[in-house]
Amino acid sequence: MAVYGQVILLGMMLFVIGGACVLIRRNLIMILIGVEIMLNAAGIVFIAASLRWGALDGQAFVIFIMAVAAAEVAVGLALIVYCQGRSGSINADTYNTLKG
Amino acid sequence: MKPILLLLMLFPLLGGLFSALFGRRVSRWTVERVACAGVILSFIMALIAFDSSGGKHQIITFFTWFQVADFSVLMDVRFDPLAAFMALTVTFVSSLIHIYSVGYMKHDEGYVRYFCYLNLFVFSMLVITLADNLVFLFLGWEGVGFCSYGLIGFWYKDMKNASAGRKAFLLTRIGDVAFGIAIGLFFLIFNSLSITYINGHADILTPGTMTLFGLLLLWAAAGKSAQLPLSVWLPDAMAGPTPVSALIHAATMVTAGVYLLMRLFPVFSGSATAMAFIAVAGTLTAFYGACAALMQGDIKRVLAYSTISQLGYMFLAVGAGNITAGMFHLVTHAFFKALLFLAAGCVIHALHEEQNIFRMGKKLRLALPGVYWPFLAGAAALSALPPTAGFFSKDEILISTFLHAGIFYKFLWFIAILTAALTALYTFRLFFIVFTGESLYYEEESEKSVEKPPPNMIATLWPLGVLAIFAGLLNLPAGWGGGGWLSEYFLNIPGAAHHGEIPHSVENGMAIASAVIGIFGIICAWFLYGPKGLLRRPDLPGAWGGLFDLLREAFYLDWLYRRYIAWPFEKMADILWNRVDREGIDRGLYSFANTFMLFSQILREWTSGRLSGYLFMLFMGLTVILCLLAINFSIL
Amino acid sequence: MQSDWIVILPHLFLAGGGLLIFCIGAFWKNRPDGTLFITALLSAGAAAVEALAFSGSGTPFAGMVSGDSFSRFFIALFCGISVITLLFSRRYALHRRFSGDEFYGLILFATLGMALAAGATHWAILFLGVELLSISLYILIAIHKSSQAANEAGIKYFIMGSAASAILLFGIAILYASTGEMGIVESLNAPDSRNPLFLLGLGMVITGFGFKISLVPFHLWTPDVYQGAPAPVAGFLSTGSKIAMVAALLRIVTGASPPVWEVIAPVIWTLAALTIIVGNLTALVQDHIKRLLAYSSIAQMGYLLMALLASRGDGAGASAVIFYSVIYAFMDLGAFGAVSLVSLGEPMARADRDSLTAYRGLGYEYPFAGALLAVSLLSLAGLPPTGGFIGKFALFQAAIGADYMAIAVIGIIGAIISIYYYIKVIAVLYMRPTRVPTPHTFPGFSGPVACASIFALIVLMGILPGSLLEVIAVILS
Amino acid sequence: MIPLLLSAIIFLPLFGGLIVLAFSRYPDRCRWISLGITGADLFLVANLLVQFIQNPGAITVDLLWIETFGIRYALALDGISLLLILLTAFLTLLCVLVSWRSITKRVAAFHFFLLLSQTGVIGLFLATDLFLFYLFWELQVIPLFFLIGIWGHSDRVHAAIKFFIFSITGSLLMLIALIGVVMIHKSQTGEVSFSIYALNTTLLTAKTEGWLYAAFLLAFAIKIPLFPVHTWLPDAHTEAPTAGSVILAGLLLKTGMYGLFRIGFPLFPGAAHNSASVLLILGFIGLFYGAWIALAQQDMKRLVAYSSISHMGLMVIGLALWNRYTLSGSILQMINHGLVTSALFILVGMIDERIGSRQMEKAGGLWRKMPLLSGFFLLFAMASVGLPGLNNFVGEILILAGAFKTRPWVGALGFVGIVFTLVYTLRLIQEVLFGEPKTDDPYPDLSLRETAILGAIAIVVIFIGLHPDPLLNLLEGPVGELLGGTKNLLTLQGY
Repeated sequence: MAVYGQVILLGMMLFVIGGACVLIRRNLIMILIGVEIMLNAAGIVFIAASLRWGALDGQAFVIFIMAVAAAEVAVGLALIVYCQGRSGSINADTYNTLKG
Repeated sequence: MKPILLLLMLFPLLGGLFSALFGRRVSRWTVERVACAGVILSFIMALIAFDSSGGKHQIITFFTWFQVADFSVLMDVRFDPLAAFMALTVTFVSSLIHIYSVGYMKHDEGYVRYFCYLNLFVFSMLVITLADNLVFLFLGWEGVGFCSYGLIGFWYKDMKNASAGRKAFLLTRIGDVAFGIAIGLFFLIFNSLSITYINGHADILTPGTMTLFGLLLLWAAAGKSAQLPLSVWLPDAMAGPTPVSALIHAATMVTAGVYLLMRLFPVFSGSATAMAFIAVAGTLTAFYGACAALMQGDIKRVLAYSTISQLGYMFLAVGAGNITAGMFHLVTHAFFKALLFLAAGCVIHALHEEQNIFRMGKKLRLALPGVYWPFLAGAAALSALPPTAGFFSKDEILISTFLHAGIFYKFLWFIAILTAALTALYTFRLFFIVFTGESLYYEEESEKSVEKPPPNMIATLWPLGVLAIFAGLLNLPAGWGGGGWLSEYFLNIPGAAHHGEIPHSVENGMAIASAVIGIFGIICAWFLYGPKGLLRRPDLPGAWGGLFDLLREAFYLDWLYRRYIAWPFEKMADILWNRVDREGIDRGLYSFANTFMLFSQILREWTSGRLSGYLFMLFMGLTVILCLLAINFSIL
Repeated sequence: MQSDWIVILPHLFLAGGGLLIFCIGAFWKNRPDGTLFITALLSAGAAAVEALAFSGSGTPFAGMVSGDSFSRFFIALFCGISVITLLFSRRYALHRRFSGDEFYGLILFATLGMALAAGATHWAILFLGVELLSISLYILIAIHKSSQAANEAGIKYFIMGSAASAILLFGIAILYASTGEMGIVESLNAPDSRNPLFLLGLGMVITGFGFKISLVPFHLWTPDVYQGAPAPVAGFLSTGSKIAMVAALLRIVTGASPPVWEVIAPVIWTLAALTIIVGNLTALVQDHIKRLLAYSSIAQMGYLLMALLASRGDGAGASAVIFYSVIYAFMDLGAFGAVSLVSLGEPMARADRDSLTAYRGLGYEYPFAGALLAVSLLSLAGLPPTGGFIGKFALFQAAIGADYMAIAVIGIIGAIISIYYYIKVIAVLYMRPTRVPTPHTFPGFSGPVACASIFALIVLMGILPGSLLEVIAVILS
Repeated sequence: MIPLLLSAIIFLPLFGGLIVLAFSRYPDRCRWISLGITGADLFLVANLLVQFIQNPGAITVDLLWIETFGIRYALALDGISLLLILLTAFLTLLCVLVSWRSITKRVAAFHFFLLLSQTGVIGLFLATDLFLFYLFWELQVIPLFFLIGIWGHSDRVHAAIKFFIFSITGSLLMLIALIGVVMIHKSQTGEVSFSIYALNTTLLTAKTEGWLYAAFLLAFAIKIPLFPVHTWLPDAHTEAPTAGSVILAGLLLKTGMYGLFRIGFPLFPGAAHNSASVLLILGFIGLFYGAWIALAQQDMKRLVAYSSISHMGLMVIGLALWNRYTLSGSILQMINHGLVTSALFILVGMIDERIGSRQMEKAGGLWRKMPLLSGFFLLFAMASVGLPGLNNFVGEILILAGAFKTRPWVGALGFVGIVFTLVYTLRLIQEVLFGEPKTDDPYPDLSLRETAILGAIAIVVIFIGLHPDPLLNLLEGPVGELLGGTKNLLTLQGY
């Protein structure tokens, strides 16, 4: 088992942790953080993979991911803040007027 | 020949069409004249055709109606002595009835409809009479049913009349089913629908098939000719105007059944079973009709049951294998029954639509001698008093039955002669109650004066009266010095086999027996129903009341129909509609559709609106997909 | 090198147009009314013309973006979608006061995202395209700030979308880790493709795609978001973003090696069947038109997936998928467009006219928008003489031709179920008594133009689909 | 020239309909234009008839339509199609006349849908490409859905949706089967073709054939309609406007029959052969069940609707027997039933316009007030019960007598059916025409327009009743081909 295997494992664990955070938490901010963790887990896997294949494109991808994540967080936070301002809640499940 | 026959059939049709299309635009006078002219011209054509044919058989095709491969339906006629004779009778009696109708319907608003139907009726009957192709014959056969429907229910404002028409149409159509099946079988077996062809090749039929045909045709004829068990429509058919009753009972409609049997005689004559069935049906009906006629209080119903009874005799004649006798009786019956009905019509007319015989009496005899005498002639003929026409024709039937092989036929003969006595009894019961003694209802006497019917009504009675008495000359037995003209004339009719010499002893004995029996019946009638008769009352007291009701209601046959056929049929319709169609099938389909709605409601809950649930499903879905992949992977 | 730039010229037009709009919005305060709108239209139009007119060769930028006719066709389609969305939203946005630079700019950026996703031959480009599209849509959905529902929809789509993106991304990472290839097709053809790690990645990628095209069981967000989003945006979302993903999926399906396909096919089969059944069934009881359309679009994706199954082989399936995508784009845009047209005059200009009871007799109140809605629905239901009929026919023919009889039967049963809810809406439009009519608002010119062109396209595709089919045959060859 | 004529006949109503839509503000112009269009179409069909008689032989059109799918715009005209499109053109013309006064709302749209349905039905009767057939098959449903749903009576929406769902259920399953056949054909010959002639050479295993045929049969059975998928019909008829009922009874039901013998039997001869008994039983159930239920009706339209089910049952029997006589009879009966039932629906519509109700208990004694209308009523009722001399008789006797050639018991039982028919018809006549009038309101008798409508039908009814030979001659060739075609295939398959 090469190093990359352990790093991938780390990435998976991080992904699971992020996923669990998304699943379990009701707070919008925390869910967002969970998503970020998942994205970063992917980044780690990319790094491990580029380690395995000896190619740089995986690592390059990580930079893209960072940019994307930043954009996403910016938009997301703006949305959440706006919503919180309107309805006074950042509990995900209070947003349930649309259903059925 | 062809144009004559064509005109013979077309005249009434054109008359009917004229009334239908233009009747409302022209004067009443025109409509009446056109209608009468249609039938009278037809009668003249029939005379010419009769004269020029000279007893030969002719088959003339007018044109092809339709044709699919060998299923070819032609509009063609077979003009043979049987048809010629029948056509003469039909047109002659119908002509008189038309003329009579002009007077009878003088004040009725619906005269256009009336004459239209009447003409079409005659046309349809002529089609039955002449047609060679069975489907063409069926055209007339159904046409008669339809016209009778219209005429019986002519005064449609009263639902009872309309229902009577409906009943007639329905019951005759139940008979038509058998006719239809017979047509189908003929087509199957012979690949032809021509009566001539079928009769000519009837020898290829096995006895079993012949029996089948016999029964089918019997059933068909029973519908039209009101034989048991399809007889119930005829008494109700009295709902129509009286000339219509005369037309239906005398010359047209009801004789169609018998005529059909005679026309297709070779098809079943080889089967003793079929013949026996026909004979039995005839005999039973004759007896049944006579019994029922005995207790009726309505002048037309008496005559109606008498018609049923007399038609039974004709069936018996066919069943006994003597269609000449059958035809003979058909013709004489046409004369005297038309006469009786028309006379009854005069009576009814004179008393302002009064049909209850117990409201009549000797005032009628005094006021209407012109009706009284013809009626008496008709009654005598119906009672088969010698030497009226009815005597000879009925006698011939009795002789044939008596001489027919088998003890069974002797038994039928016995019932037939018993019925003859009953016939005389009910006929003269009617005659005595209507024309002698006092009316049972005095209080209304003053209100109703007797109105003299128009002369053209009375006038038509006389020729019929003469014929009722002298038509026997047509086929006077040898013993009476006659040459049996009709028998000679019918010699070549398929199936009308000559019956060999009739022993003189039988002939004479039979004549004496019927004469005695007839006279005996009349004497009984005098004592029971004469001016001072014992039973001259509309009902009977005590224990006899039940019997009286039984006879008056004609053995409750009508009630049985209603109770066991009509009512369940309607009930079943209701059940099928409400229980099966609506609540069963339709609702079943709806509940099937509603299960989808139910699923939909359940699935709707899935979209709960809660983000956590959605996220959960996202990961659930991921898990499921991974599991699926894993399973695939491990299987492959 | 020069041809590389020609290939991405349409993308540049879109990106440039978007940037230009932002600049105008930021710096030209007293611009004439409609400048942004015109700019957006021109950019999208130019991109479409560019995509159709010029043919680049090969795959530029180290094989990351495809310049083949397939992707150019889709670019043109996406530009068409965005043009129609722009036309429908012109008045709508004015009335609801979100007609600023961000709206028009983001539409163009979203279109660019679609173009990238559909044309990507490299996972990175695919991911970037998807993210560009998604992030633009997060904002577009919530752009109507005074609407509570739009906010909620935005939040829901954002949370779900970002989680799904993360899953997709992680899947890509795993795929890369197991195969070492970043090219989409290459990674699915790697010799060592049958190990658990690979399958894990594959599953996650499928999940990511499944979310984006809202397959059951990842469909739950769809009705909520469509209902909350402004109608033109919902139309844009339901057509453009889904078709982009379908196009990408088509590449994956046709590009995957047979052993990989054997593993994927049952999954797609199951998803398709589930999607058809659940989508159609749930739509039955909907009484809000946008939710109904949402479920309908879910079911439509099921049909597309069904034909995707059949798109390996003689090309009948791929052709059917592309053909139906085009038709679907127009009819769904038509339906949502009609909703936006009739919602113009809604009081307060907050929500859309949504409840079915508000559509009673609407066909007479708004003859043209009503007719558009009716025709779109008939087309979605797959009835002649509309393009939807030919499209459905092509889908089923492809499925049956490739021996997927069972799913075809499921599909037909779904179609039968679907008839009910489509017809129900049409009955409401034309056969129920009219409610009190609302005052008409001037619809402008853009809406009717879009209305007429969609109407014409749907009917034309129903009667003479031949030319489009030939074009598709060319791009597939 | 003639091929062009075929297309013109199909699409003239469609274009006419679009023109009518353009005049939606002027109801009267809409009526006149549609009258002109339908009249012109009838004229074209008559023209075609003349040319066809002078120069018999199949007239075909065959153009490539959608190349990718091998779909062709293929039409063929033979005697059967000719008669049916003649009926279609005739009835649509009458529909326009019938609706002259009774349709006052949204007149343009009404005529548009009417004309659209004409295009659909005529196209269906001419198409020989299965795809084209299917296209028209579905196309005819849509206008009728609107006709019922918009211009119908009180419960119209429900009835319209029910009608639509039933129709589409069948046709979508048929679509699957249709594609299935084409694909099997493709796998055998390598060529994609929707032509009926090409497809009926496809070799199918018995099981596949059975399934495919079942799907087709279901679609046709729903249209015909056969028991137990008939329940949409009474509702649709009851709620439809008169013109809708006429289209429905006169034309739409016929398309089911047409599909069955034009496509179902030739394409799947083996399965059709095996299904004959089932069809016979269903036909008989329809015949008796429809007639029986008709007796229990209070609503005149519903009664006539159930009578349609009954009559169609007999036609299906004729079809299932599949011999020269019964087939000719069935096809002729399609025409007859189209005429007579339409006439009855028109009459019920006229009565409804006058007394404001279709309930029999509200009618009664109409003969006295409207003798002309009543005369027509009686005439058509009698035609409906198969009185000889009127058209239905010819068809019925051909079916029933022909039945004896194949299965005598069928013929025998069929004759019993005519009594059932008579029972409810006489009840209808009696309740409506006879008895005392229920009110003293004077009702106007038929106007000139109404007389013309009914008179035109009556003339045809009597003409066919007395001289059906020209029609039967037209049918002779095609019927022979149908029989011969399936016979060959059956021998090929070893039946």
